[in-house]
Amino acid sequence: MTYDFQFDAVFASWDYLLDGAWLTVRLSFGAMAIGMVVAILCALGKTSGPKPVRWAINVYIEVIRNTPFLVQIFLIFFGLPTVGLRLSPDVAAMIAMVVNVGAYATEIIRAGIESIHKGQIEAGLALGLRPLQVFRYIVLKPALRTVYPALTSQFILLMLSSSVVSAISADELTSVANNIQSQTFRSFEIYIVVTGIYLVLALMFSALFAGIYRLAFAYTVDRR
Amino acid sequence: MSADVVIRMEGVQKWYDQFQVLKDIDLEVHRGERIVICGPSGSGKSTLIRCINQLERHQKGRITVNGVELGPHHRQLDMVRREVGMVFQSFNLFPHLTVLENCMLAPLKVRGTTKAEAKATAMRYLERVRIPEQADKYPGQLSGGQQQRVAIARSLCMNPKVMLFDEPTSALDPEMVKEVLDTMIGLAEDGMTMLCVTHEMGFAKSVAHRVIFMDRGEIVEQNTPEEFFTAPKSERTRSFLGQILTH
Amino acid sequence: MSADVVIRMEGVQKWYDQFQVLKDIDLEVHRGERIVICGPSGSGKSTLIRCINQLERHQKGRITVNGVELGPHHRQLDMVRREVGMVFQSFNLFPHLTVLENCMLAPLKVRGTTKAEAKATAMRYLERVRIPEQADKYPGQLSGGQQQRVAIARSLCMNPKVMLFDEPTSALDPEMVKEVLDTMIGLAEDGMTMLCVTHEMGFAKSVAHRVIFMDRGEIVEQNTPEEFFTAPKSERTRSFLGQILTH
Amino acid sequence: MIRAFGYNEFLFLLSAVQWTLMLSVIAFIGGGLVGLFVALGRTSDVKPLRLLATGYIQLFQGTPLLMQLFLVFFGATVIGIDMSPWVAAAVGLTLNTSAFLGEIWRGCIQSVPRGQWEAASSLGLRYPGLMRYVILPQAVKVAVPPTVGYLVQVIKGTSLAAIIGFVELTRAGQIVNNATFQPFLVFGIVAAIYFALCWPLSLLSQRLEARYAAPSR
Amino acid sequence: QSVEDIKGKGKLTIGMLVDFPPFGITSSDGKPDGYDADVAKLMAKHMGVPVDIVPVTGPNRIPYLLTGKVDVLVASLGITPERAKQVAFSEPYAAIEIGLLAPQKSTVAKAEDLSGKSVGVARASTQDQSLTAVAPKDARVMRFDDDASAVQALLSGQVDALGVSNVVAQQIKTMAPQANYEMKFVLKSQVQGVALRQGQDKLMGWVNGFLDTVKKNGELNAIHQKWLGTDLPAAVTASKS
Ligand SMILES: Nc1ncnc2c1ncn2[C@@H]1O[C@H](COP(=O)(O)OP(=O)(O)OP(=O)(O)O)[C@@H](O)[C@H]1O
Ligand SMILES: Nc1ncnc2c1ncn2[C@@H]1O[C@H](COP(=O)(O)OP(=O)(O)OP(=O)(O)O)[C@@H](O)[C@H]1O
Ligand SMILES: [Mg+2]
Ligand SMILES: [Mg+2]
Repeated sequence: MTYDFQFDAVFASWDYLLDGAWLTVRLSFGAMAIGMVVAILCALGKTSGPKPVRWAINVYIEVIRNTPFLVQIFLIFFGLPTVGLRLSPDVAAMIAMVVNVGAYATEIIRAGIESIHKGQIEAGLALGLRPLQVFRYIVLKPALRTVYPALTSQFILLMLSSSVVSAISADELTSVANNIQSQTFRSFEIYIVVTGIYLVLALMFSALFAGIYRLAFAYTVDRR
Repeated sequence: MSADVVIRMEGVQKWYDQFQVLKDIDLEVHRGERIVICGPSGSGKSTLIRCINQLERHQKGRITVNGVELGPHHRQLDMVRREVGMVFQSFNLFPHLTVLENCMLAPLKVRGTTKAEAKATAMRYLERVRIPEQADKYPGQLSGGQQQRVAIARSLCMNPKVMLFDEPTSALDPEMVKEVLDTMIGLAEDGMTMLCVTHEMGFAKSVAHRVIFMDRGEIVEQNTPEEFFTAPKSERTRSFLGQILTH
Repeated sequence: MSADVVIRMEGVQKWYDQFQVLKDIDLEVHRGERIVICGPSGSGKSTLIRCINQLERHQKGRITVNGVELGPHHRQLDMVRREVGMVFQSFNLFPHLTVLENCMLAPLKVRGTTKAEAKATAMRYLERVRIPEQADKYPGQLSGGQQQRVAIARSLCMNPKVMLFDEPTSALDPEMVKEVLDTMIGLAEDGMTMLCVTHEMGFAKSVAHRVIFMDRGEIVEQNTPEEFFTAPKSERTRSFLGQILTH
Repeated sequence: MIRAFGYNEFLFLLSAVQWTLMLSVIAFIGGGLVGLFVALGRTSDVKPLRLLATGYIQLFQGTPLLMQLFLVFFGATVIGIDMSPWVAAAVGLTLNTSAFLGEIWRGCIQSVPRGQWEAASSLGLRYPGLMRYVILPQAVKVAVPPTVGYLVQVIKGTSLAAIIGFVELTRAGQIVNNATFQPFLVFGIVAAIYFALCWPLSLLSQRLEARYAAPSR
Repeated sequence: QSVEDIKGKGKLTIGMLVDFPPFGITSSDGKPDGYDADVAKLMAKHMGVPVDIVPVTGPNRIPYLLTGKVDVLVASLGITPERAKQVAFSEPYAAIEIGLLAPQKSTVAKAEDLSGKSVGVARASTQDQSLTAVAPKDARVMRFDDDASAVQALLSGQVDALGVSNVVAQQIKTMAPQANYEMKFVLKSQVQGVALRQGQDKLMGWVNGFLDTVKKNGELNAIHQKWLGTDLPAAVTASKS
């Protein structure tokens, strides 16, 4: 063994790491919340909007899903200033994450909407509800319920992918880890600790989502 | 048009692409009348009643409901749907809402009634279908028969002038058929105008004023239940009744 | 144990968690015997017959099939499943295989017969259920009644000693019920040992040696069909028959 | 010292695509093989297997691929195993991809109706035959669209292999950018190349999904 | 590890940056190139073994060395006391001057003036460390993954100033002449050394001997002329111990 572990350097920067983790959490939650709104609107547009809207949403989804997140972030952070919009790294990171997760979540929610039995919509219409009311009161919640697991993993992926925003100097967990290792050079130890923190965050997210599910979606669907 | 005609269909035709599902349908339903529609699978029964509240659009002919004509371009759709209740084979209760919420949704959002009023109405109809005690359960926790009764109550909460039923008992276990039919008989006794697609011939015999037999998109025969079962006019009716009643 | 007892259940009990589905079931089925099981939904009919080929494990009591005991720890499961055919309410044909392949799969992979032999057997039974001409179609291309007949043929290809049926006609459109029942009657006439959960009382009357009525996990009544329908012994049977037969 | 972005730079980016593709193929083959077992474990009746598979998925889906690659590559050396970047990439990408594919395929296996398992076992088929002849053929049909869709993620994910020294497309973009200082041009081209690689797969996946969703009649 | 070990192994494995022009770049045909590459090749030639150049990045170069994936780093690694705790440095083989680059109209003249301003640097670089050491608390040091990103941040106005080497600063001036960037002050004159794992005194002895030779016989100066257009700076030639 040519390597000797020294974790004290890592733990000396513990506060700094926690700051980074906290920014990761804030970015993830913010992007998730706003991304959900974007995704629901886009999914609605994609399933029942007029043709130009559907077309525009498709372009958005395809471009985002088929290019790397890193490039998207670069374009937002370095590109927007050329049109006069100067954003702080945190805000730019948040926007990039919203744009990114919005595209993925749109497709997920669309699948949920399409999984809703036609009879549900017909029953709503037959009761006299307008199409938007049918969507809002009848389709949306069961649709989210069916795709809840997919949404959950998408959000955890979002949290993990937030590490890429270190490229524009937003000081989230990975960025902090890299900063610390550039000062202490104990990169191996730091990566172990940071991996552990990510795992803990992911587990906490899972638990949180499970809790939300139990509160909001745990109605019985099947008697068995 | 006599005052008490609730539904009038004149020369109604409908296609799916090349395939004609309804061929020149003429039908009048009077206030308080109870009509049973039967016929082989694919004959257009569902399509017929779904045209009445325009879940399906027809391409030719006129449909008038409660004096409002459903033309190919219409704004009156909303008006008509409020007045026409529909009960589906597969219940179609909203799984994420409790029984009570299922019943309150449309009065609240469509009629704009107050919450208290909507709740009172809902409870009244849930009592009517004899499951007020299930009000706070979710549909998934009920048996099929109970679900279908909730579906009937939910429609009644909108206080409709006509009720459409599309094979309301055919997705039910045999023991539950009766409880739903009993509810429907109760409705009939109160004078509700009803159009009912069903193969429950006992029900047809006991409550229908008229039985309509459809085949390949046409109304082949219309008759009183007595005549229909004992002396069917057409050959097609006879052979259909033969299949249904033997086993 | 007399030589011709094919299935013997003694004191069989089964729980789902806290809920007891089968309470102390005793039952003997003799070679060539045809038994119909009926009873309200949730009474444990499916569970009972699914215990026989151990799609469900029982927790207490003994089940012996064809002389092989199915204890809580058993290796004889395979032996038993080869000898017991099962037909489900929802057909459960394998959608990715043609009708012929559906019928050949088990003989090839379980019995290890040759391809030619498996094919010959399959065609023989497909003729028996009167759809040899559909052999190369996929299940999705058949009507419900045809699918269920294929399912019966598929079971027969394993040459079972007993056939179990779990509501084989209740997912079918009314016009198709007859063709499946006819197939089953044919089987009965050939002397197949059969256990059949069904509410087709006409079928029970004409082919069953014995009718068993279950309620809440118990066998409430066993009787010949004549006695069962005309003079049911228990109150519960009477009220059940009342529900089923009136409408 | 700054070079203009020229034909050679473009060629350099293009030739980096081969590493991206090679890494993707490795990830996909390794992840597919292991992922199948993860999926089978996850759907197994045997509780310890199920727990093991669940833990595996949790671990590798819950931590960033970047960290996994780093720890595999440098970690092996630390414990005295000499690890070439190729082996490290293969191991790291396999671990990560198999966790995701395992989870995707679990859903596909479970989407095969219960009745199919029951019908097959009442015909006497045992687990291997039942899986091989009845369940998997049906699950595969459901699995193809999301699997092809996930391939897009794999291709983009290989960019993280830069941390253990691979000059694949993204890293090549960074290198060229450092020599030319033309980020919009360079990353625009990088994005376009990724798009050209990924979009056909996305389309294929949607096409397959649509075909699968269509009634089988 | 000794020179004999490396000879026995058959090749000298050297880590270098490929995204740090002009020290480490990638040539048009995709090979590692630049000042460091030439030094590395020269070193292997003197040792008499083939060279195996491994491209590393700023953040991962030290892990590469410490875990034994490379024998030595010729990776523009500035000699700093912090780093000297982790790795062993040879005599310097190159030097750069790190300074603060900002638009001409900016009033920043010393470190304290950075108060409330944002400064971009390449993460884990010498400028990162020296700037972090002197910047006031309320200055925002923004760390990017490489010089190109940091430079882009300056060009797009996302940072007010840039901590950067004189070499890169020169390039920025030629690239964006209209923006009128100028070096406001020098943060540090930084000499760069070949880095080894600690405790390899024999190998270190050989490396230092090699550097001494090539400094004296002009080979190193030729390389410096080729890539930087000037003679070796005094900081490199002078620090003969
Ligand atoms: N959306 C559709 N597109 C194309 N054809 C359709 C569609 N819906 C129904 N059809 C066809 O229209 C015909 C009539 O259908 P309809 O559902 O009205 O029959 P039905 O009498 O209600 O039959 P069932 O007893 O099976 O419910 C059938 O042949 C059916 O295949
Ligand atoms: N997997 C399960 N977990 C828990 N309870 C179950 C499960 N399967 C069945 N049950 C319960 O066991 C009881 C008996 O079920 P079973 O399916 O045997 O009834 P059945 O008589 O066949 O009814 P049906 O006529 O509806 O098919 C029911 O109350 C049912 O809710
Ligand atoms: Mg119908
Ligand atoms: Mg059952």
